Amino acid sequence: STSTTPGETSAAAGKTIYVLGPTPDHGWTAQAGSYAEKKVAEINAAGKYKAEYQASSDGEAQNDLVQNIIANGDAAGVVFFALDDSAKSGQEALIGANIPFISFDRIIEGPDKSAILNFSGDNWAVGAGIGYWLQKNGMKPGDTLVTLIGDNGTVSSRRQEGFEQFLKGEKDYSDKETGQTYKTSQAWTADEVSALTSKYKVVCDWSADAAYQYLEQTLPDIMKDAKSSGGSLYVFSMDDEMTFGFMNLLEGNTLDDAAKKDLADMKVYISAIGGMQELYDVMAGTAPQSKIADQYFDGLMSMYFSPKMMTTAIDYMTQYLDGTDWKYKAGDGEYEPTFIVDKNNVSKFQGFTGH
Amino acid sequence: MSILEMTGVSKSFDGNRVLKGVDFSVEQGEIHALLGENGAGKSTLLNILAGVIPRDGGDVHFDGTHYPHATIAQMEKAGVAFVHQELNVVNDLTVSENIFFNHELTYPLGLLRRTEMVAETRKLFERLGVDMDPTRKVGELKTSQKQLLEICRALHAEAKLMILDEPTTALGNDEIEHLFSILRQLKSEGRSFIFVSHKMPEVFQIADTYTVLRNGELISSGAVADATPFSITCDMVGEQYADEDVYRARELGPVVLELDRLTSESFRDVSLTLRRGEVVALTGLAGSGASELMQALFGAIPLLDGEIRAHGKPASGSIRAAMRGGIGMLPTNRKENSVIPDVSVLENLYLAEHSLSARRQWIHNAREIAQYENLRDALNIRTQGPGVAINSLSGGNQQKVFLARWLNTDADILLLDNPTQGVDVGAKEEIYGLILELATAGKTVVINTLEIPEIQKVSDRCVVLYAGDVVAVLDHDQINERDVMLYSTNAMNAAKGD
Amino acid sequence: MEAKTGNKVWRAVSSLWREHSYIFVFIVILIVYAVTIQLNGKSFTSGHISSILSSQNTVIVGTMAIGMALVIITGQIDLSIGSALVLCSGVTIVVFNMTDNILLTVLAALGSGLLLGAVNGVLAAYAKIPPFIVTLGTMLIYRSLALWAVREIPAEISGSSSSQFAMKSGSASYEFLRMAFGTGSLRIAGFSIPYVSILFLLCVALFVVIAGNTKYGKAVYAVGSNDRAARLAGVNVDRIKASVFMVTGLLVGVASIIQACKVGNITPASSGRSYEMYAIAAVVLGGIAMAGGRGNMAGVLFGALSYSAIDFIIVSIPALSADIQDTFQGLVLILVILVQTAGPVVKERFTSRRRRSRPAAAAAAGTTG
Amino acid sequence: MEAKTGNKVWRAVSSLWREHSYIFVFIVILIVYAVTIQLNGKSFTSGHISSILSSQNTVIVGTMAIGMALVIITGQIDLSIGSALVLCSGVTIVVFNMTDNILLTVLAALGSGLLLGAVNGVLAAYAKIPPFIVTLGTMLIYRSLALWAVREIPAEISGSSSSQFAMKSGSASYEFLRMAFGTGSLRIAGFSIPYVSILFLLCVALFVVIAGNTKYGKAVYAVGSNDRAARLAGVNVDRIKASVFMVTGLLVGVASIIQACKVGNITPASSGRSYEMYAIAAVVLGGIAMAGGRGNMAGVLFGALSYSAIDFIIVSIPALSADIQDTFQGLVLILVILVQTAGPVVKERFTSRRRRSRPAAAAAAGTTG
Ligand SMILES: Nc1ncnc2c1ncn2[C@@H]1O[C@H](COP(=O)(O)OP(=O)(O)OP(=O)(O)O)[C@@H](O)[C@H]1O
Ligand SMILES: Nc1ncnc2c1ncn2[C@@H]1O[C@H](COP(=O)(O)OP(=O)(O)OP(=O)(O)O)[C@@H](O)[C@H]1O
Ligand SMILES: [Mg+2]
Ligand SMILES: [Mg+2]
Repeated sequence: STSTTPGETSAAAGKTIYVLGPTPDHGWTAQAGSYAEKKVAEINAAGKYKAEYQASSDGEAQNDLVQNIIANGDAAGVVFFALDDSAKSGQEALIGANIPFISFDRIIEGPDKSAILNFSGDNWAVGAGIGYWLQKNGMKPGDTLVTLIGDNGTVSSRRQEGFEQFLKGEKDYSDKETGQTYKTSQAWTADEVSALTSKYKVVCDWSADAAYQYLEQTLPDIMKDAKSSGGSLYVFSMDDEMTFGFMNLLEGNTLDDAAKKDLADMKVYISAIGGMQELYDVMAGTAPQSKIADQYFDGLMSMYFSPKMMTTAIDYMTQYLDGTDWKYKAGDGEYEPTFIVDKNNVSKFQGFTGH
Repeated sequence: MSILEMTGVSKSFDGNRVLKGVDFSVEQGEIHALLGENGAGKSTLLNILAGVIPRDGGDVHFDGTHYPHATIAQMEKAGVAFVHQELNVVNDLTVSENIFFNHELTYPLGLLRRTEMVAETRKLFERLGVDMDPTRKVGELKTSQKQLLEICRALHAEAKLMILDEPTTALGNDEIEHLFSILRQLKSEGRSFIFVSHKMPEVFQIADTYTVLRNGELISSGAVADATPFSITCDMVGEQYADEDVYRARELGPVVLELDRLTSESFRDVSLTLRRGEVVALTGLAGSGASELMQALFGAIPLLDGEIRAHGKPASGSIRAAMRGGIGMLPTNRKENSVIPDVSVLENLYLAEHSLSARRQWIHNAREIAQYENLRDALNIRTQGPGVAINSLSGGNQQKVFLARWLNTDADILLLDNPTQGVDVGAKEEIYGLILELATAGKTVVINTLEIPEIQKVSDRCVVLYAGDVVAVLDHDQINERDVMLYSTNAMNAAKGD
Repeated sequence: MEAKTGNKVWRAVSSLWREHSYIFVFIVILIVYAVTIQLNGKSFTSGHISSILSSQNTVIVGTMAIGMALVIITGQIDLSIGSALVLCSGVTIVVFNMTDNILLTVLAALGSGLLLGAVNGVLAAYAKIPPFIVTLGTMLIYRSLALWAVREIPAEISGSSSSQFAMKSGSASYEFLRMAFGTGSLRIAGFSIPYVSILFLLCVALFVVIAGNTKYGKAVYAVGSNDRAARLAGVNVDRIKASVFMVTGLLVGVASIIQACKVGNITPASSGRSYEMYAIAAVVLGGIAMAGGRGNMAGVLFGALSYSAIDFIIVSIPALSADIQDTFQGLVLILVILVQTAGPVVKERFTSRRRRSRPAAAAAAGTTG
Repeated sequence: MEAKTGNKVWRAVSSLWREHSYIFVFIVILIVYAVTIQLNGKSFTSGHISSILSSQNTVIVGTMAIGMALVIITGQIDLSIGSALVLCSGVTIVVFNMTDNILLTVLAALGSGLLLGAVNGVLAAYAKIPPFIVTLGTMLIYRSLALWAVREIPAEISGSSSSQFAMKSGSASYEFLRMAFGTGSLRIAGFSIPYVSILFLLCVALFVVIAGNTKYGKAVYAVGSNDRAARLAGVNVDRIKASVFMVTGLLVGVASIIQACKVGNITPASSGRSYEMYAIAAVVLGGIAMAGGRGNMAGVLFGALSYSAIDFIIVSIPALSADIQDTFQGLVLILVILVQTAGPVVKERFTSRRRRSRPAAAAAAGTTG
């Protein structure tokens, strides 16, 4: 573990806080990167520390940046948003060089024991939250579910795992807003879960376009199935973007009037994950697309999973360097609270914007 | 009245003077033959006339206008059409699209008048007696049809002056006959022609006047009626070649190469036996099949029938089989077939040896340089070192490098296709000496060439091909310019027939 | 006599196969799609066909693939189209949001597309940088400019606060572009064709005409087939090489209009990724040779449809996990091209054997130059 | 006389520039990097150089770029290397986890790399499918197989439960591979060179020798320069064309070993993406011509180092927002190549019109046999 202890580092003043994060890639991580850049500018303006945001496109490249940071010899600390587990050897190198780091979002086993803090959102929890919400809205074995997958990476697979584990009763969902913990109301069998999730699924690369395309093509089939399986349609969308893809489709004339009427008559529940202000506006009824959502969706929710937590992570680092209020010891974890945002509580939250 | 007047035209390539103040004129309504050896400067002169390349000096007046800086487009507009020596068709377009290429008929919106063009092509072909489907892709045509197509394209332009640079190399006799009747008719309509050919009977059949170039200089000009094939040939060849005689009769060894009824698409039923130490010349005009025969011996093009035996063992099928049988070939068309433009002289030199000895992969640089120096001295190659780019060598020296490429493989049967291509007169003599030296040392050499003095100088026997048939096999003593020229243009047989 | 007729039929069939194999390919793929649907217990309807017709891969990628086809026919390549689409759609949407004027929006789309294409064309044709490198560079540049712009531009103008360009709704021109045109369909005899698909079809038709029926088209083929011959016939080869990039740029502009009208927004970080590969795949599936000089522009239509249909087949096989889908995509791509390249090779073998069996005739037929 | 000497010097300098411009390019880039570091108030140390030497772009992409260089020298292209790296590293790690045997692990890496390369080579050289299409297809296939495998294989064997392949720690061979070799450095005179960088340098040296001092190497250049002439000199052109893909596969195997030892794991979904583009960029920055036939293998070393350094420069300019970084990358790429291609073009212009018309003249003078 690191020998650096908080407060000891008045020597840290004037040194640099490095923030490692993604190049603009897809919605959520890109926003996290933007928040980091903004926060870095604030720290530089404040003047006590210097700060640099260093972007890369994968974990291997982050390893290289670590080498570079060590060579620079001026690191006070690193906020490490690992893009994949390949960044492990970079974190190991930081440990070797005695540079304190906060592991953000992706916690890598091994180095996590030496990180001054492991701070993340919980991808399994958001999956479980959606499982809970859909079940609450009547989803039962044999129903029709559409899964809009982000990509083939671990983020999506964890959300998928959390979703399935909740339904099977292997995992609970605890809502950080209400403080309540929920169990599945009926433990599904593995077969029931796979029958639910295997039929309509598509990898959208986190984009609205891909969800639009897929639904444009398959929605008639999906609706036919949904009609014959009880008249409800559930959509497990892993990101706000893809949920917008569905709304974009419904906004246009691609579906004929009969189909639109069928859909409006059907019970439709759709999820999202993220915290885009635009989606919150839709829920709040102030966006142009609110009309669409009201007309077709019986329920629309988004799991709060804001990229703003990046700002919080950097705040933790300055707190640590200042040596004030530091209550964690190396290897501790801290999870950003996860909860359901829908039209009932949306007024309490501020979403993120791309600026 | 002269439709074309070129005066004092000169041109150099890299300091090499190819045209030395040539005067050349063509009268309206005549067919003017432009004659000369390979490399005499005919194509260069015509390329200058048509604006393909700029000239260094001299004037061009066409149809009463002076063209100080002619471009292709300008000359085309002025009424010059050009059938280039090599094919320039677009294989992926159809026949009629090629005929009209860059001169398409269009409606106001720029749309093509497709059916009209096809119909006009059909009419053109009918008039010219050509049997070709205007809607076919040119890539599917035979070479002779492609050449006909090029001619038709030029004829269709209805130009005032048509340049035909060796237009008949791929054509059959009937086609040539037909072409001539068309030319005669167009001539009677007042059109003019420049006609380049190495086939003497054609010249006497069709041309009204002639001009002979040699080494970029005007040698003679006049009416065909006042000349004889022999006099023109003498003008073309000049005197200097007959002078030195490096040939010596030698004792020949056992048979090393047997060709048994070889047939391909370009030649048929060729049977020959070659002995150790023998030098045999193949000759024949382009299209005679001589070059293809050589390529077939080397396995570079497929045989349809027959068998090749080297040292008593079959050696046909592939280039590698031929090479393992001790055969090496210096191909014609150096630029396309021999030059590896991006690598050094040494690497160019060693390529064939490397592919033969690929079992031992390591290159011993010092050993190769020593061998390079041997060959350089033996062939008197002038370079600035083994590491320089091949393209920095003059053409003749490049040619010697490729000759060295094959000497370096220890091949004992050397096929030399046009070995003195681009080689200047002095260096030619050196190569002739070398060929005879090699033969004396026991190598068998087959050369394919159009240059008769070359044949006379080195060969023990001369095999003359015409249109794929062996028409004569002449012993050294029987080889003379006139006879070889007459056989290879089939004038001898024509004369016999008449 | 008989042999001659047989020959003719053989030639006609083999030429149809060679020249239009993409149609057969599409039909086979469509049949496979229909069978897949039926096997899943659904019925294959005209709706499935119209969803192929209107998919993103057809209308957006397909439109740009028309330009890619021209670029490939001249023996070049353009890797930047996906990024150009993003940047160009951004400009289009911003101009719309600022002016609310349809004509200006269309002009902005076409103008910015043309500009982006001209950059590629000038660098490749006149500065002689290999097209692969030029467009690899501009692929990075165009997308990154769009990313940068979307965060710099105020949300009222970009139309969204979340890193995307979005059309601002509410006005009559929005209603027209998005509702009437972008997502509307023409209904004929129970079959509905989206207007954007009609626009795509018109583009294909236009370029079938341009490629096949204008001087310019002939020059494009000639440059790719034999640029020396083209030069000797007086064609300005550099200009043609640059122009195909500019045409591609214009078509990227058209695709941007479609994107704006059909989807209403674009996300610089994710939209249009790998579209260059999809477009190349569509071009190659359309029977256009990577080596240049050959291919029918109508092939792009079938190539794009085939590519969309392959996509749909893959997602409609429930047994195929998402992970393995790309394997199928890759295999199908290689297989289809193998069939198309194998055709001529097999034919070559076949005819050379036939020729070999009649050497005398062949020899008599004469000689090569 | 004087003019002649001047000419000679001019020729020598211009030839050095033409043949080894990649060295100048690298030096300039390195200087820019040092200046950037200093301007940010840090000091440029040997650590910065060793971090360039050991970066992923240098050791992994660089190793594969050696193969890419051979492929490009023969006039082909390989888009599949990034995906092949992922699949091959997966195999390597799985074999390690199952056997805990270093020799078997190395053999598995090289063997699987060779196999993946052979697939590309056979399809491109013998089935005559354009290399662009073959490797576009295998790019999809190889990655997707890795994705599929990582989810199918039990976690004890893949070494991780989270969709990646990871070396299982604990054994002595793990300690050796990861700790001693993969992340260790050789320290000489205060300067430390990572062992993996030494492996990369050895590969470069090996291929400098192979390309320059073996008959195989000479044949590779000959095929790319004029394959017709190469064939007529007895070179088996198809075999050479296939072999460079196999060599690339072997080098992907070496890169997989480095990945396993240096990083310890690989994520099929994200690792190795765009590596084909980085490798092409390194090759081109190394002065190897996209058109084939020309270039020095040592250039790959400098090209890879230059590319890594450009990356580092870009992240070390704080004023450059992450969005706009790619713009700089693209611009630098185009500019560097422009400088390299512009040299000859300017010289061409400079030495008068006469030369420009030479290709046409040569064409017209060409033989018909
Ligand atoms: N592009 C060129 N570069 C250098 N030299 C050239 C070039 N073209 C022609 N030459 C030279 O010009 C001379 C004349 O060539 P030209 O093609 O005019 O001969 P020709 O009389 O047409 O011969 P042939 O009968 O073979 O067609 C040749 O000796 C050749 O060396
Ligand atoms: N790049 C070049 N440099 C120098 N000389 C050249 C070059 N290219 C061609 N030549 C020369 O141009 C002349 C004409 O070329 P060409 O290839 O037509 O000759 P050829 O093959 O002997 O003629 P033919 O086709 O009548 O047999 C030859 O003397 C040839 O050596
Ligand atoms: Mg000539
Ligand atoms: Mg000639």
